Amino acid sequence: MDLMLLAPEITIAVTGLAVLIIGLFLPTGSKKILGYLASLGVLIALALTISSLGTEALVFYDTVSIDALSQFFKIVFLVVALLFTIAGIKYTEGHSNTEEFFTLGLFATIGMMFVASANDLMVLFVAFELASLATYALAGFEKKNAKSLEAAMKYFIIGSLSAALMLLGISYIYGATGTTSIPEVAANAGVLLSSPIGLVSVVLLIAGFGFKIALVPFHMWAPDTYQGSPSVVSALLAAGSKKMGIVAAFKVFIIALIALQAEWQTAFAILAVITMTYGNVVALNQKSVKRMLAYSSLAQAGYITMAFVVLTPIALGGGIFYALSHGFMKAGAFIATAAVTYMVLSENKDSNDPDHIDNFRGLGKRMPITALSMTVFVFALAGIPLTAGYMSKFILFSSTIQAGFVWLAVIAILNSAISLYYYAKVVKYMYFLPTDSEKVSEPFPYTVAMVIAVIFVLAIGFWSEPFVYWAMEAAKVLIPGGM
Amino acid sequence: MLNKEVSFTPMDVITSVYNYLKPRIWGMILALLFLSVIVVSIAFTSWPTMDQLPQNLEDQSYIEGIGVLIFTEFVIPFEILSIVLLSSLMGAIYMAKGDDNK
Amino acid sequence: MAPILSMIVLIPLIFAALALLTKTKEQARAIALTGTVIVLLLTVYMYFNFDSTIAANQFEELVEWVPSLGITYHLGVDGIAMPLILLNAIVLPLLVLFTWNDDRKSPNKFYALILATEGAVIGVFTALDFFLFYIFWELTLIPLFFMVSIWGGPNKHHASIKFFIYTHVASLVMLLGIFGLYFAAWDMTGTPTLDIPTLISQFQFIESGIAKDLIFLALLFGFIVKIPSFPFHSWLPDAYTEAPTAGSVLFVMLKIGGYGLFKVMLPMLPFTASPNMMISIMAVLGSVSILYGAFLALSQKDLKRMVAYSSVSHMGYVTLGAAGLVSLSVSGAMFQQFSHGLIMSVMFMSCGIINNATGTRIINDLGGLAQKMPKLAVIMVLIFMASLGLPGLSGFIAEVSVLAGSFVNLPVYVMIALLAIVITAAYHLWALQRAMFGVYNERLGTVTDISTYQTFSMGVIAILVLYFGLNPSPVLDMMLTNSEHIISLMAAMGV
Amino acid sequence: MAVENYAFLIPLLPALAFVLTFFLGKKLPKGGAIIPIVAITISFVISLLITLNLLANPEEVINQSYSWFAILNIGILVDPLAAVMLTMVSLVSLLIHIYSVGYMSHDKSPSRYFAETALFTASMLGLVLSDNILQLFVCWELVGVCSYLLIGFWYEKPSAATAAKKAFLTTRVGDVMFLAGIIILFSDLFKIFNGTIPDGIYILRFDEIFAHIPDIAAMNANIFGMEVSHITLITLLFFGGAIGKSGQFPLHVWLPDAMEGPTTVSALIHAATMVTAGVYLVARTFPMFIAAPDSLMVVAYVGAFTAIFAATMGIVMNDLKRVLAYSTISQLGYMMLGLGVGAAIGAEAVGISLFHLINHAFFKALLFLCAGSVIHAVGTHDMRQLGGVAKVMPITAATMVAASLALAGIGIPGTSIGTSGFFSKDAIIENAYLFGDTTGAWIPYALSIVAALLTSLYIFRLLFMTFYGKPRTDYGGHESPGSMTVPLSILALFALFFGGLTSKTFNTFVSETFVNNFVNLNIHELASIGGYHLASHGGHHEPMLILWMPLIVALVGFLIAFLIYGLKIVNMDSLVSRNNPIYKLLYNRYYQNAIFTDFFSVKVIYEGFAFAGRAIERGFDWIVNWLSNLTLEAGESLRQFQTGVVQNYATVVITGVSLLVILIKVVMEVI
Amino acid sequence: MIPIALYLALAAIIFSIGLYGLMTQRSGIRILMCVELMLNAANINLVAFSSYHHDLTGQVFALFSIALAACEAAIGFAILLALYRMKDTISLDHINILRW
Repeated sequence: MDLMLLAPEITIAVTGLAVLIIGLFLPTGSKKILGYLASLGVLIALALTISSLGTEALVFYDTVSIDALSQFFKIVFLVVALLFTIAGIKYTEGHSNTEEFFTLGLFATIGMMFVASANDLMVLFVAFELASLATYALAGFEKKNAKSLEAAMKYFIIGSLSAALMLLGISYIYGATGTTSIPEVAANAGVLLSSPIGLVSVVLLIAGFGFKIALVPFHMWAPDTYQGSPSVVSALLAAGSKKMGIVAAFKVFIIALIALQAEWQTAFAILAVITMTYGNVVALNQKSVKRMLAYSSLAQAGYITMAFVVLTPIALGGGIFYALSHGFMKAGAFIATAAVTYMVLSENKDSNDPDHIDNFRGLGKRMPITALSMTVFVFALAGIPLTAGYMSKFILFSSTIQAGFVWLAVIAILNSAISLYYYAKVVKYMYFLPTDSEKVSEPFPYTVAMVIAVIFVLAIGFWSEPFVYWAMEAAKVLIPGGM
Repeated sequence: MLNKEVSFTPMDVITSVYNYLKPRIWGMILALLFLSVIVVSIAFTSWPTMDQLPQNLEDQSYIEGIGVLIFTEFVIPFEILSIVLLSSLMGAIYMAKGDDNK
Repeated sequence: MAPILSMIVLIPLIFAALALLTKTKEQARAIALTGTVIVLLLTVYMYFNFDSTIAANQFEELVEWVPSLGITYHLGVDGIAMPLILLNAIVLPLLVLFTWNDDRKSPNKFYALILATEGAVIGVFTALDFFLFYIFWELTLIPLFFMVSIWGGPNKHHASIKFFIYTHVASLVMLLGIFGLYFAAWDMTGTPTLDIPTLISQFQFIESGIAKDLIFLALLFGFIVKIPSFPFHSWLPDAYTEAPTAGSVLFVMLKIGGYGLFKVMLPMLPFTASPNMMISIMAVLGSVSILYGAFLALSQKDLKRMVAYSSVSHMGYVTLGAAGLVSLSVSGAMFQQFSHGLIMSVMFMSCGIINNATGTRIINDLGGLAQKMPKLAVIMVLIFMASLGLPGLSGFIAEVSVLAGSFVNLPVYVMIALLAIVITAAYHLWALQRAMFGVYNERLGTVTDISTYQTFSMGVIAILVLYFGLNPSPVLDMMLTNSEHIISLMAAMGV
Repeated sequence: MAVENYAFLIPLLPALAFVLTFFLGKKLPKGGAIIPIVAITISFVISLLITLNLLANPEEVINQSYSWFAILNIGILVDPLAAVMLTMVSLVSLLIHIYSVGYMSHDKSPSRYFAETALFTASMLGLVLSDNILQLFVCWELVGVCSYLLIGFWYEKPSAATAAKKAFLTTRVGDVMFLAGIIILFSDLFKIFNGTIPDGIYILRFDEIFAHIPDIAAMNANIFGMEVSHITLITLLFFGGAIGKSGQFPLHVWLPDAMEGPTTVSALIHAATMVTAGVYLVARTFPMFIAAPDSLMVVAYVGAFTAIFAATMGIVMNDLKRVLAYSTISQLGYMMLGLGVGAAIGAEAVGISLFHLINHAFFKALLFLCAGSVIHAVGTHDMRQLGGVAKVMPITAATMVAASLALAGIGIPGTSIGTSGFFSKDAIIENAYLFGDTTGAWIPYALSIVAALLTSLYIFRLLFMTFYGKPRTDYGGHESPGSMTVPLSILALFALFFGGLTSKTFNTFVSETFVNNFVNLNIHELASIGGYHLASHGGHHEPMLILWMPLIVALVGFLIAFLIYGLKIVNMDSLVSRNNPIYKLLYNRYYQNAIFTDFFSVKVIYEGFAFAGRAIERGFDWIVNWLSNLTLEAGESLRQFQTGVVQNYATVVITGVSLLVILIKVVMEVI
Repeated sequence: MIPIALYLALAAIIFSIGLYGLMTQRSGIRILMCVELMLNAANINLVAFSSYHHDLTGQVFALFSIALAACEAAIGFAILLALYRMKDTISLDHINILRW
């Protein structure tokens, strides 16, 4: 039955509702259970998704497609959601609005999951908006915190703008093809190809997705929002909703608008280079770790975007694989920052910059597990071997060379080298700079979330075969025939 | 106040126009740029549309058809929309409500 | 048969993790010593079962890893790698003994990093799959980065980050070259593989000359920076100087650049589109490094910095010898790596001792130390003589093989290198004279001679330097077998 | 006779003695001197036996080769040339060791001294025994390093440490040339064999080298536009090595400073080991030189010039050991001259030169040991403070006189009466005449005659100033102990009579080196490769004056010295003053120190080149830092782009969209 | 009959007005209104295409997007309200703690 194929989404929705309703009846002190409930729901959904790996189906009047690509990204989103809910247990501790936090997070996840399996532009747009709207409120979750509010405001305004741009683009595509179904758009792309409106809609859609992926120049909100939002939410944004942008772009450009390949390849080539360079260069001088991670996230987005330029099955597989790795690395890094922020705030409630890099001084002594995990994450982001980041770069960059884009690979490699500077700076602060403060106990849920992320970062780096295999399977959805 | 003599010199007009435009000029230029890009593209596109509107007005806007579509082909977006509404409701209430400790 | 190579690679890494868990200096050093000695025993066992008359890889281990990308876990040693593994296996236990009584903060991390470096470096030497090779290659960076950053000198942060990023850039460029090779072979054979021997043998079939040259140059750049060779050496003086003594010794053990040159570059060299240009590049870099490093060493005031530059000079022989393309020069260059590792480790140990004892490394501030430290003086004189290429010590064998062999094909470059010999002698003797001889500088306070542990570890290496200087065959034979194999391949291709 | 089976022990025993003395010497009486003495005695006995055997059976050359590494070998070659050297080196070294027991009895670390001298002797013996050029180079370098250790023996003296360094570095310049020669030779032979060398053939062995002289001579190198035959190039480079080791001009500067070590070390360096190595190298590879007449010409000129150049400085020095040091340089010049004249007389030149080398070893060792004896007793080596030492130290004085006579070359031409030095030096000067006669190059001969005059002058000046007259200062001296005087006496006997006894047989014996079973070379063919013919023997009759000339100038020299320093009739005060530019020039040793050390090594190399290197290095550093700073600054300025105002963000997005459309349009049009 | 391009041009003009407002206005309320303007401009497009294609999909889409616009307005005003509580202003160009 069709609904069975949507079991993961339904599970998440039901969990979200359950959390919301149960939360209404619980006193503030015992709302911790909601976090466990949410995590449990995500775990079940994850299990359902994994168990259904390999199924292929087009359901609900061909508006939803279950295939390797959507399954893969669903797993990415669910894993990020899992990290989010686990870390959220600690973050919402003592908070009276725990149920909103988890429900919004879970609903955002549903949006992302539907984007991954959308086979119709309407589904895609609505799901996209779901993921956006739910996270606007999450970004401003700390209502008393001017930074959090400002982050939400910027996120919201730029988000609305890009939604409008995207809608405009979709309307033109609809006008030119007479349909919103992704395969049919591809089949009727003649007008788009022959008219200037094709280019305009491509750019408008790039602006829409680029907002989520945080491509320069549509990235402007990202550093501010990642910095201002609660770290756990930043993790969801950077690791989850960014991937949603990528999968949407995969679907729309590579499947629907393959006829306009030349246009968007050029666009992505320009944007990839600008994005990775800008992200890395600006990240060099950041003092706020979260802002630094935000810029690094830009850079990583730039790398993933290379897949659109190269457009070989391996490159796409590499891009998809990179998205998975990046989910773990970035989510882990933000959660580690959340742990540090928590530690700083519990020592000094009025601390203005809890994520300032000075607070990472001597972290190796103060919070050994957090520091070690953070080291793994930043080294993975930098692409040090035996981590997921290295494996991803290996596949993606190597395929770039294969396709003959040597210049692009060189730029990416140089960027990768620059990035080492600011990643190593974090390690330097954590291990080499002295501190007077003492060892503190590390918040357990954060630790669990970080350890899960570390395990996956290392596992993907070390035992990559299954992950690579599934990423390549997913890439075959985009370009049938495969390698 | 009413009796105050109000007089404009041409310079005042220019100044006030200038002052009005100064912070907005870039916005205008960019909006016009965007507009021209879009309009040019629209103009140079041969839209694959019907030659004329349907004779029957009901074919233009057909509520029953829309309803059927919503509950068949576009049931999934519709369902998602329900979640969107719920979450924006929650979000808006959460953001808008005052300090619950008070 | 037991997977002896995996054991040699993994045991240091496992012991590194164990060392990290210890609490006291005593436990940490005991673990470090145990780990390194086990590796030494295994290596010695392997050495005696090694057939030095064949050039093929031996003790091979092959396990599928990521089949969809052609990544395998493929280990093996040949005559190029074996001596370098032996070098590491010999020096590392002695290094642990050398640091036996040192007091430093977090000794557990210290010994863990030593062990980790050993595992990573041996990993590079044994890897027969480019993926694995690159993993170990990068893995060598991290412990050394920590080593410099934690226990380094006053300028450690600058030095460590410079070293880290500089060599990382080089590694990435090398990685680009690997990618190029990987996909070129993939396109030709239809199956992905990262197996080093396979890829090297596929290189000649690449059609595009530009592609071949680019791949070659990218790989060459990666290796040259690690060696390091002029003009890509500027990370070295800072890193070597700021590193703690053990760190400097570990840096010296890092012979992966030259190893790559022999293992990867030379078999590919004749098939590049313009082999003569490549040879010239290598020869110029090698000979200029020799001369330039010597001059720079001569002008240094800091003893350790001088030794660091002398290392640049000495490693120039490796590049030059590789470019010589005569079995004698190539094997000489390989032997130079081995010999340089032995010599330089004692040089750095001496610098460390002097710095610890007197609190300064500025040569002019020292003086007459031989009177207070006779044992150190004896070892230092021997090692300095070895370093300046005195016959009867290992450095000479390497230098004369390189120079004589390379002259056949590269007379002009060898003449440039010869100019450096006098300079090399000059700075060594100048440093010896100012630091060790002459009137004792009373401002240095009371100075005591080296401890028994230090004497033992430096003495053993010094004796090995002497032994291999008199009888290089135990390691040179296998190098010769391999270099003759490389040269015969070229001859067979009519190059 | 099985003695050849023990030939390898000749260098090995002293080497073993080095190890034993080094580690055990401190625990033994007299610093374990007994170990090297016994070892060298055995070496001497074996050498002597081999020499005697060779004298009887010249074809029984000992040659044993073993593979060393790659295509190179180690091996032993004892032919007449080597045998003579071995015997001399081991004998002189033995006597010096015995002498040292007394001389070094007050030193604080005699064991180190004996260990190092044992190694020194071992290296020299190994050098002589080598059957291939590389092994010779190895020992050559070891000799150098031992001299470094011994000259710097009193390392706490800054002057000693400096002198040691200077000796090592200066000879190193020569060594590099030697090494370059070996490398070129290797590469030539490698090419001759086409890169594939059959098993069992060691291409750097002397017999292989000599066998391929014609092939090497056929190769030409183009150096700065000049066509030079490889054989000339190689031999010149070898001679460059010899210049360094044997203290020829211009690399002689280290030798006078080398007396900073104990006097016995000076004796060892100046007489038996080290400095003779250069001469031996040229002698060893003499067939190559014969094929390269240009090189021989250079050898002759450099030798003759060095002979007179050093002698001029010898006459003004006031330091006992320094005079002897310049005398050594001067005499080495004679030996080189003796080799250089080979362009006229062929392989016999080796015999002539080596004869002088042996004789010189005896009398120069004697001279130094006597000087050492004086210094040991008196405590100063400034001649101006000495005088009348003969009264206190009769045995020393007597032996010194014998040595001086030998050095000055007193003897009657045409007979067997004369000191050792007379026979050998006379032969060199005569052959220099023959050389001039054959080739028309008379300058070497002229220089050698003048140098003979100066030699006589400075040695008798020394003798008179030190041993005769009245003591100029109040020094308390006494005759040295038996362990010192006995070697002196033995050496004196050799200095006086060795030359006379062996002058007939020696030359024949040594000249057989290149024509026996081991290497059987046709010297005339080699000469024709070089493009000339050897002077036929016996056809020439030197005028009587030429035969007597050396003796005459020696006597004149004696007379002048006697007049000035013995009888003090002639007052030299006006000449010997700082106002006299010539005296000043000589006294300051031609300002070599200023030129070589201060200007060349310090200014040019250390300050000039090294400074340039530092500047380049800063340039590289600057580039790296500039790149990193540039990136960081770019980051800093790009940050400002993110203003924090949300309207600006929207502006950027919209601009981005519009521009991207236009940009892509443009890019796609262009492509 | 009216060519579709005119509808499209109208939508484009309205959209551009929205953009202009977004770039120049200070007040958060006005900016929100501009966003609504832009979304509705897109809706004009959708409906126009729907008519000219004789296809109801565009109208369904427009309906959905109207709903979404409402949601956006709701959450947008809520955020502005929260901001106003804290800062006593809804002039967005003064809210720039987060920058660089």
